[in-house]
Amino acid sequence: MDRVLLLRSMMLIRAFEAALLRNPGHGFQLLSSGEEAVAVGLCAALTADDQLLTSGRSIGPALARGLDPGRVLAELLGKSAGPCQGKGGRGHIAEPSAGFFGAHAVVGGNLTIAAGVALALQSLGSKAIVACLFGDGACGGGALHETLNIAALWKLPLVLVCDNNRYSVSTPRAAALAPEYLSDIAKPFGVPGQTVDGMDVMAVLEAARGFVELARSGGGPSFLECVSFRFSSHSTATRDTRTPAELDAARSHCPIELMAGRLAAEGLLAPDVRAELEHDVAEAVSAAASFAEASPFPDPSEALSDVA
Amino acid sequence: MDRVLLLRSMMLIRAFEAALLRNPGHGFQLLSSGEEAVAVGLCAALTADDQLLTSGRSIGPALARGLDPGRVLAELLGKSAGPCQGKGGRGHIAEPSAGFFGAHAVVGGNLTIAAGVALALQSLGSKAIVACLFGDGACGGGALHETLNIAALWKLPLVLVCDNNRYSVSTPRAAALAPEYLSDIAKPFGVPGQTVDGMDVMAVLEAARGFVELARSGGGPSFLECVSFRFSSHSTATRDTRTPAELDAARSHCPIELMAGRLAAEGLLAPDVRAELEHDVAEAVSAAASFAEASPFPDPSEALSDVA
Amino acid sequence: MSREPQTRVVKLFFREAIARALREEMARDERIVILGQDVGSFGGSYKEFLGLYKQFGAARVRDTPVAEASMVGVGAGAAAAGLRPIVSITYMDFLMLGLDPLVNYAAKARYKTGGQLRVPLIVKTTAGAKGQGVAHSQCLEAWLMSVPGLKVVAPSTPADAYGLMKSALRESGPVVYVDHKRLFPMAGEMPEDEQITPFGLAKYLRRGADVTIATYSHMTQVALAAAEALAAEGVSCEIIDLRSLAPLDLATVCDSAGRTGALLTLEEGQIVCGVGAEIAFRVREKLGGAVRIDRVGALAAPVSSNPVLEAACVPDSARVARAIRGLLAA
Amino acid sequence: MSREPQTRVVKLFFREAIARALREEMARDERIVILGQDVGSFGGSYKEFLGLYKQFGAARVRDTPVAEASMVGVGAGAAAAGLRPIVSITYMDFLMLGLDPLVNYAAKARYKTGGQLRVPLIVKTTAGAKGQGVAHSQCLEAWLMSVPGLKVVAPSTPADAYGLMKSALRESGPVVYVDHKRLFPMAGEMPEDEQITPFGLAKYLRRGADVTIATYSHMTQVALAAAEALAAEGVSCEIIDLRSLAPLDLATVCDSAGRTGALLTLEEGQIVCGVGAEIAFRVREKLGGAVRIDRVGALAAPVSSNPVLEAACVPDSARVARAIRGLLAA
Ligand SMILES: Cc1ncc(C[n+]2csc(CCOP(=O)(O)OP(=O)(O)O)c2C)c(N)n1
Ligand SMILES: Cc1ncc(C[n+]2csc(CCOP(=O)(O)OP(=O)(O)O)c2C)c(N)n1
Ligand SMILES: [Mg+2]
Ligand SMILES: [Mg+2]
Repeated sequence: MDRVLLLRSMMLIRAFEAALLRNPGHGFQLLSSGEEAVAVGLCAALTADDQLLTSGRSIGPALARGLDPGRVLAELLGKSAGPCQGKGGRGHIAEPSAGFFGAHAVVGGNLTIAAGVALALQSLGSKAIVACLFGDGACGGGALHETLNIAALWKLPLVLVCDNNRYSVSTPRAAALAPEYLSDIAKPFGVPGQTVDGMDVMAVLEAARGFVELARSGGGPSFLECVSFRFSSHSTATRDTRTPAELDAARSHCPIELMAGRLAAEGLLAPDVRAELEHDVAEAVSAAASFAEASPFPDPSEALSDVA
Repeated sequence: MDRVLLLRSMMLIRAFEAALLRNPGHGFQLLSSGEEAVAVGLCAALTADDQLLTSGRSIGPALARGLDPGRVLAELLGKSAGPCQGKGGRGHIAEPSAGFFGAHAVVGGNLTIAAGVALALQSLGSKAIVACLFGDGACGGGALHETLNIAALWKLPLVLVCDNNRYSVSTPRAAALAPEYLSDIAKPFGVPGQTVDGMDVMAVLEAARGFVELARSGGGPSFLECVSFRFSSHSTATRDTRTPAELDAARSHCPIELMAGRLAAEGLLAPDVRAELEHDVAEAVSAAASFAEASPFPDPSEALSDVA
Repeated sequence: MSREPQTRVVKLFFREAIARALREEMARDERIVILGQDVGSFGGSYKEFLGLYKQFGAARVRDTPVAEASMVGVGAGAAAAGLRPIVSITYMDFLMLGLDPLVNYAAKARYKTGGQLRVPLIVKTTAGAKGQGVAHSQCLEAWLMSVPGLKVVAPSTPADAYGLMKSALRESGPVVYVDHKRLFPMAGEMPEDEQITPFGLAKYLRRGADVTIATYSHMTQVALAAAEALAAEGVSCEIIDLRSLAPLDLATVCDSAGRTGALLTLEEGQIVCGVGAEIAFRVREKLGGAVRIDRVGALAAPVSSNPVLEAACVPDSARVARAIRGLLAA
Repeated sequence: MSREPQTRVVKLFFREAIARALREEMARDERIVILGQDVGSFGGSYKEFLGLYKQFGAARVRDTPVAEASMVGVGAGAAAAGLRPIVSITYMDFLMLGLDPLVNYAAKARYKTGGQLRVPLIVKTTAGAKGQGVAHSQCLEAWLMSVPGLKVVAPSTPADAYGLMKSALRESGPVVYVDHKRLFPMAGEMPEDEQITPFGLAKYLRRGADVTIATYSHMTQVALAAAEALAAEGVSCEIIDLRSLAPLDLATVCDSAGRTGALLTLEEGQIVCGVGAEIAFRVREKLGGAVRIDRVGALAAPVSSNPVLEAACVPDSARVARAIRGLLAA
């Protein structure tokens, strides 16, 4: 694993979302800046055949999974060149053939679907496993319980990854969730649970690797909680309720700066390399924008295709 | 607490259900013989103002809560003299004014309702608490998770009591539920959980008392698992799949005989007292039968009353 | 003179017809799995899965917890990823617990992924009233009919239970297959050879000249009884078993109603925004005001387990006959 | 000459009208509590709860986890036990998660207990398409209308949002109150004094002679735009805002349709087994074949967040005008 590539992947997400944010014509979006380490660390633990399912906050995970930024942007803008031909749009982007089974914007709604995908892979004799990424918000819902129970009983190859950014819209996690550690929820089912620093891509990767390996070797499901922080508001259309002090404090723990600092300290990231990466991702983002903008909107008649 | 009364209460349930079983004209019923200690132990820990909610397997709990056997029977038979005027019928009997908020035949469906009742009592400044009785089957469903979380957050005066009779219809608990102890499910939420021998009415009572006291004093919810055994098949219309050996072994741990033996050993239950109790409950059951049979069926026009 | 091939006929109970379809299809297609409460060695609440566990094993016939929401979700996910799951929801009332994965995911996955995913999920459930009370008696077919991307079928005979289940197992998208509690004791004949019932094709159960009854599932029996009673009065009823609600065979209903000039829709569930309301609208759209139309369904009330109240709530042949007399007198 | 009392008028945004109703009723009735995601200090996704948390405190305005199933259940239980809970389900699509407690318990508790319990629960939710995609855009009013024991209302103006919410808070049984995402930016006048909108009473939004449009919620705006366009062609539309779907004010619809001789039902959701199908049936039952009827609703497809596809799916004024031209030409 080239750790500089992990850094680059996080930087790409950050730059991609920043560009999106600067272009309000694109409509509201669910950004994940601040949470890049969770997506990137998890995806680095997956192989090409594995499948990833996510919540509606899916830009970072889609890019981290290696989807083409231009096609991702096209989908977010509702353009035909998106993998879903612009029909899924924000919150529902998917490219199963690329190992991104898809986003689903019903909070907690991806959990049981992910268990089903895992059951299919298991039944079909595949070596692939399923990772399911969801927010702390999903931990108050019953789908998590039902999924943990059935995944444990059937030893499904499923890694449940909670990106605990400590908020569900405006509601602090402590006001919505009684458990001290969300990963504790897995324990009664005999499912291993672990809580890691979600701002540290290496911590996420290491823990994810262990659980992915467990799932792949027939050891069944696991629950990885990554404690992170969302730098922007819930969506670009939602007012933020957090204090500037809280935001400042959190932003000082940037996953990108943490990783960059670490690599620099180890002599693996000379200043010009960092600058080159910045340039690199900026290019990628602007190429994505050109690609997406050049793509047409679907024809209105598409409203009736692929329904049944 | 007069322990002989606990015995009598269990004997009444047994005799009541046996009479029901001997009368197939009454249609299918959900019997609880073998599980009397759970209902009786729990109800002995409640005061008159408390509310009890149950699953569809509600005959034992309704009688243990002190509902009039004649009216209970009338309800089970669909007669107008039932507390629900025969409209609820089996699986839905209720008499909130008597502290029996009601049965609900959707597995797990009573959990969130019970939390709501607890919220109302708490909000209205009542000292009463809510007990919710459900089967092991309900522990695979998400309602339990959501209820535990919200009850813990809001410190609801709610005692969750799982009558774990080890089966959901034909499905053994081990095939449907991953946790080693069902009461463990409460732990991540910081909710105290305990597993007791559900065939021992004193063990149930003692544990229930503690949790009821906790709820009443503002300490919030708790989870009591009572391991029991259902002596008859799932319903009088369902074939039994358990082996005769399993049934025999289980029936040798009869909650009534256990309690009777204990009282006798302590010199509190002379043979004639036991006989008197038998006679007593037989009288009560036959009085109930006369009462219920004398009650008319509702008029067909009742089908449209109390709808909205 | 060429010899006519003999069609051998077998007589099966409803549950046997379902099991036969599943057995044949599971042998043909390894991707078919069954998920549900007590579907394993117990064989299902109505024994409709009997024998399958023994034949195909615990990996393909899976007992599940009482967790309808996740079972529909797991089925949907598994279907999207290459299996053909049949999820058994014992009673249709509990399908409410699984509507989010069914409607918000399974029915929309193909559309929202621009055709990348298909969800060949079958939800098999049982509707209708038979003494089980307010939360075990409902008929929600009309809700499901309204969901783009979902198909809905409901047989009234063992032959169609067999034939529709076989069709369902070859669909590329989600299907809700609806049995009825009161149909399980029924036996019926069908060819020994495979005979598939296509979706979207209604069937004449009885020919008649004066009035068309469009119905499905157990209400076909009620319609037949009403037709008998009316025949004694000289009223000749034509009965159509819709079999498939989505897609709906409007052409057959229109053909018949166009001939008889009168249409009664009959369903066991609520009539408000019901199957009958939809059929009435579409028949009028085709045939104009010439056809008299009425609808019969449950009273606007919950269905009690109480024998008197259940009978009062759900349509019976007397109510159907009354409605037809009213319609013909209008 | 006696002096007329002056009715003072205030102008409020939709969200302010809702908050006003809640504020007044919560001050009047201590049993009213609000449960929902981000309803507390955040004030709700559309700021429709703004200020209530501050005024009434965290015990009466409760933020909840993302757990719609239990929130409806908790609300139902609390209502049955003496509170008057308003459960906010941000988007109607997620009400699917709570249908079991709503339909199987809340709507049936009064009946099944023989009148011992009442469940004065209000589920407040938001329907309709506004760029949020397949799982955030649905309109499920027709499903709910069909449930005995449930009432369903959907305002189209701030005055009715205020008035219907006040009525809802005085009901003795469960009510689903449905807002629409596109109505929140709307401001409107209402009397400064309390004015309650009774359930089951439709309202004329526009008088006309040639055709009746029966609609509700945001589709009233679409109807008004279509009426403007048609007026230029000399077609005079009468528009009825149903306001309440259960109970339904059939009398007003029949009065109007009887006069104009043509009825268009307009809903944003699916037309199959929809609100329009129900209204059409009942109007024909009353008025016979003389009235021409058509219905307009969404295309039979999911609603994409895609701007082109959303616009193509959901009715707009051009589609409504086209349908009316077709109806009048028939
Ligand atoms: C079932 C459901 N309820 C409510 C919503 C509205 N909603 C969208 S995102 C969100 C917050 C979820 O919080 P979390 O799971 O922590 O994810 P985050 O937004 O923090 O990434 C909510 C409540 C939804 N999409 N689905
Ligand atoms: C949501 C739901 N699913 C399925 C059923 C059918 N059902 C009725 S009782 C029962 C068994 C429940 O087992 P358990 O909770 O252990 O209770 P027990 O019957 O053992 O008392 C089932 C599956 C139901 N009533 N509700
Ligand atoms: Mg979060
Ligand atoms: Mg059990």
